Amino acid sequence: MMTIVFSLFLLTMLVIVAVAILRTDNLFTAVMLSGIFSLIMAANFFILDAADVALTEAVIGAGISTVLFLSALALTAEHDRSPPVGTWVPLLTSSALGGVIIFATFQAPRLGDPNAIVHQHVAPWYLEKTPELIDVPNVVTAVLASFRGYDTLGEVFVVFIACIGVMSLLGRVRPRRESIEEDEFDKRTDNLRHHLIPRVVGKMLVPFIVLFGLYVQFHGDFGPGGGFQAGALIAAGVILYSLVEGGPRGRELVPEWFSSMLVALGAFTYASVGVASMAMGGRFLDYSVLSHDPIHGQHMGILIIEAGVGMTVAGVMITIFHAFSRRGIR
Amino acid sequence: MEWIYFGTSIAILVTMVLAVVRGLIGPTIFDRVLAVNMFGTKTVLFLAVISFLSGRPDFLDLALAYALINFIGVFAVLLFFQSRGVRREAEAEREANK
Amino acid sequence: MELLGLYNYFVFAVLLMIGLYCILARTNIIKSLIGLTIFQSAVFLLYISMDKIDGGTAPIIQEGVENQVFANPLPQVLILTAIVVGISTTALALAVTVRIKEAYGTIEEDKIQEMDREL
Amino acid sequence: MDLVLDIASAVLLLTGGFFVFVGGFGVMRMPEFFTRMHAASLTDTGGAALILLGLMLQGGLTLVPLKLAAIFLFLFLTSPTASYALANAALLSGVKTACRNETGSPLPENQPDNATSRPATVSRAKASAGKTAAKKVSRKAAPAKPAKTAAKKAVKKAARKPAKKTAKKTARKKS
Repeated sequence: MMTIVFSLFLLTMLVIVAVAILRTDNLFTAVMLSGIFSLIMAANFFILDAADVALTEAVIGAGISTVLFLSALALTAEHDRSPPVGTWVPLLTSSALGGVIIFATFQAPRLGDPNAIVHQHVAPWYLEKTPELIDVPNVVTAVLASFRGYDTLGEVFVVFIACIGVMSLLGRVRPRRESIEEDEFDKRTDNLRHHLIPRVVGKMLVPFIVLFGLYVQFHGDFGPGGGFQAGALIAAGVILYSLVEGGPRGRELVPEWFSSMLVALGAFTYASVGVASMAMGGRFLDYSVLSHDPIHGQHMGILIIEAGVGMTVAGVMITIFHAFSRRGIR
Repeated sequence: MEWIYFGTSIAILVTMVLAVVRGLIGPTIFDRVLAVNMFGTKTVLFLAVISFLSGRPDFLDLALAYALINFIGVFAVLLFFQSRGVRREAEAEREANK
Repeated sequence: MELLGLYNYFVFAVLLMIGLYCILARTNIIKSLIGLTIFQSAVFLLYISMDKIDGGTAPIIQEGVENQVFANPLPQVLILTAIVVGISTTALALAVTVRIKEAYGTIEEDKIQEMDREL
Repeated sequence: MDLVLDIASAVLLLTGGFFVFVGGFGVMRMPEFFTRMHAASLTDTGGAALILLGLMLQGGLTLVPLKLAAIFLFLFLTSPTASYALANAALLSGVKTACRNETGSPLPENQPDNATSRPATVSRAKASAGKTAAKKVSRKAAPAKPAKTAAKKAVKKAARKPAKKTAKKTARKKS
C-alpha cells in the first residue's frame, strides 16, 4: 500500500521531469534536470526493494554522469539549436510504440504479484540455494559473482572496451597549445583552488569517500554493495579531487598509466580466476575447486573477482574523466 | 511509529515535488542547480526514513553514499561556469585581435 | 486498484515514448544522448518493477529472521551491471560528440549533413 | 522508557518534516534566487538534523546511530559548502541583475571587490549576464523595464573596456 503511494509520487515526478528535459532548449538545464531524473530513479529503485541497484544508480547518477555531461558540454555547445522541424513523424513513431506497449501491459501481472511468471522460474532456486552453496547473505552478489559470473565477465569487458574507445578517440597525448597564454587560461579555469571553502571541504571528504568505497567493496557480501558500486565511488573521490585541485594535480594523484593499468589488471584478474579454476579441475569460473572446502572456495572466488570488477570500474571512470578534462580549452 | 515515519516521508516527498517544480520553472540556471542540490539532500533524508519504515535500517549505506557524493555535481557546475567565463573572455580577445 | 498496480508499466511506456521522441526529433547530438539515457532508464524501471513481491524485502538474508519474502534478485543483477555499462557507453558517445565538434564546429546533425554534402 | 524514546523521536521527526516542508515552500515562493537559496540552505541543515536525530533515537545500540551520525556530519559539511559554491557561481555570473525586483527600484551592482580577486571571469560574466537579463526582463516584466535595462546595458558596455584592461594587468602581475 505504502509502496503504491510512494510510487505514485515518484513516478509522476519522473514523467514530468522527462517531459521538461524534452522541452528545454538549454542543454545545461537538460543536464541538471537529468540529475534530478536519476535521483528520482534511485529513490524509486529503493522503494521497489532493489537496494544494490539504487546504490549503483545513486553513485553513477550523482557522482559521475553529471560531471561527464558537463565536461562534454564545456567542450561542445551549450544550446540546442535544433530547428523547429516537422515533428509528426517522430511523434507518430513514438506514440505507435507507446500504444503497443501500453496495450501489452494490460496483460502484465500487477506490481508485486507473487504469482507472476518472473518469480516462478529460476529466481526461487537462487534464493533457496544461495545459503547452501555459497553462503553469503547478499543474494544479488552471489548471483552476480558466482551463478552468473560469466555474464558479469562480459559486462566488465564491455566497460573495458568502452574505455579503450574513449582513450583512442580523445587521445592520451595532450593537444598542442598555441601559446603560453592558453596554458594560463587552463590554470585559471580547471580548478577551484581560489575558492577556499569548497577546496578545504572537498579535499577533506576525498579520503572519506575512498574509505567508504572500500567499505562498500568488501562489505558487498553482507549488505548492498560490490565491485561496481565501489569502483564508481572511488572514482568519484578521485574526480572530486581533480575538480578541486585541477586536472594536472588530479593526474599526479592517479597517473594515467596507473588508471589504465587498473582497467586492464581488473579484467585480467577476473578472467584469470576463471582460468585458475579450470586449471584446478573445475569449469570456467567455478570457484568451488579453488579451496579444499567448496564454500570457502566460493568466498575466495567472489572476493577476488569483486576486487577485479572494482579495479576495472574505478580505472575506467577515472580514465574517462581524465580524457575529457585533458581535452581542455581549444 | 510506522505512521510517524510515513508522515515524515510524505512531507519529504511533498518537498521533493516543490523542489522539482522550482527546477522546472526556475527562471535562472542557478535556480535549477539549487533545486538539484536540495533534491539530493531530500533524497538522503527520504532514503534514511524509508530504510526505517521498511524495517531494514542496515540499508543506511545508500543514504551515506548520497550524502558523500551529492555535492560533486555542484562543484562541477561551479567549475563549468568559471571556465565558461574565461573561455568567452578568450574568444572576445581573439575577435578583438583580428 | 488493478490499474494502479500497472502504473509502473504505464510510466515505463511513457518514458520510452519520450526518450524515443527526443532521439528522433532533436538534431542536437547531446540532446539525443540525454534522450537515450531516458530510454535506458525506462528499461531499467521495467526490469526493477518486475522484481517486487508484496511484503517482500531486498534480497539480503538477515540472520535470525524466519520466513522472509525476498524480491527477485535476477533483474537486479542484470540492471546493476547495465547501469555501469550504460554510463561507459554514454561516455563513449560523448567522446565521439566531442570529436565531431572539433571536426565540424557544430553538433547539429542537419548542419553536419549539409557540410558533408558540400564536400 | 521505550515510550519516552518513541514520543521524543516522533516529535523530532514531525518537526523535522515540517521544517523540511517549510524549506520547500520557501524555495517555491521566495521572489528571487538568493532568498530562495537562503530558505533551502537553512532548512537543509536544520530539518535534516532533526530528522536524523529522531531516527537515531530509534536505532538502539547498534551500528545504525553511528551511520546516521556520519550522514549528519557529511550533510552538515557538504550542504553549506554546496550552497556557498552555488552562491559564488551565481554572484560571478551576475544573477542579481537577472532577478525580478518587486519594488522596481534600481538593483545594486555587484561590488568590484570581486573584480579584483577574479578579474577576467567577473567582467566577462557580468556582461553576458547583462544580456540574458535584458532578454528575460523584456519577456516578463512591464513595458517600462526594457528601457531601463537597455540603458544599464549601455552603461555596462562603456564600463567594460577599462575594467578588462585592469583585469589583464592584475592577471599578469599575479603570474
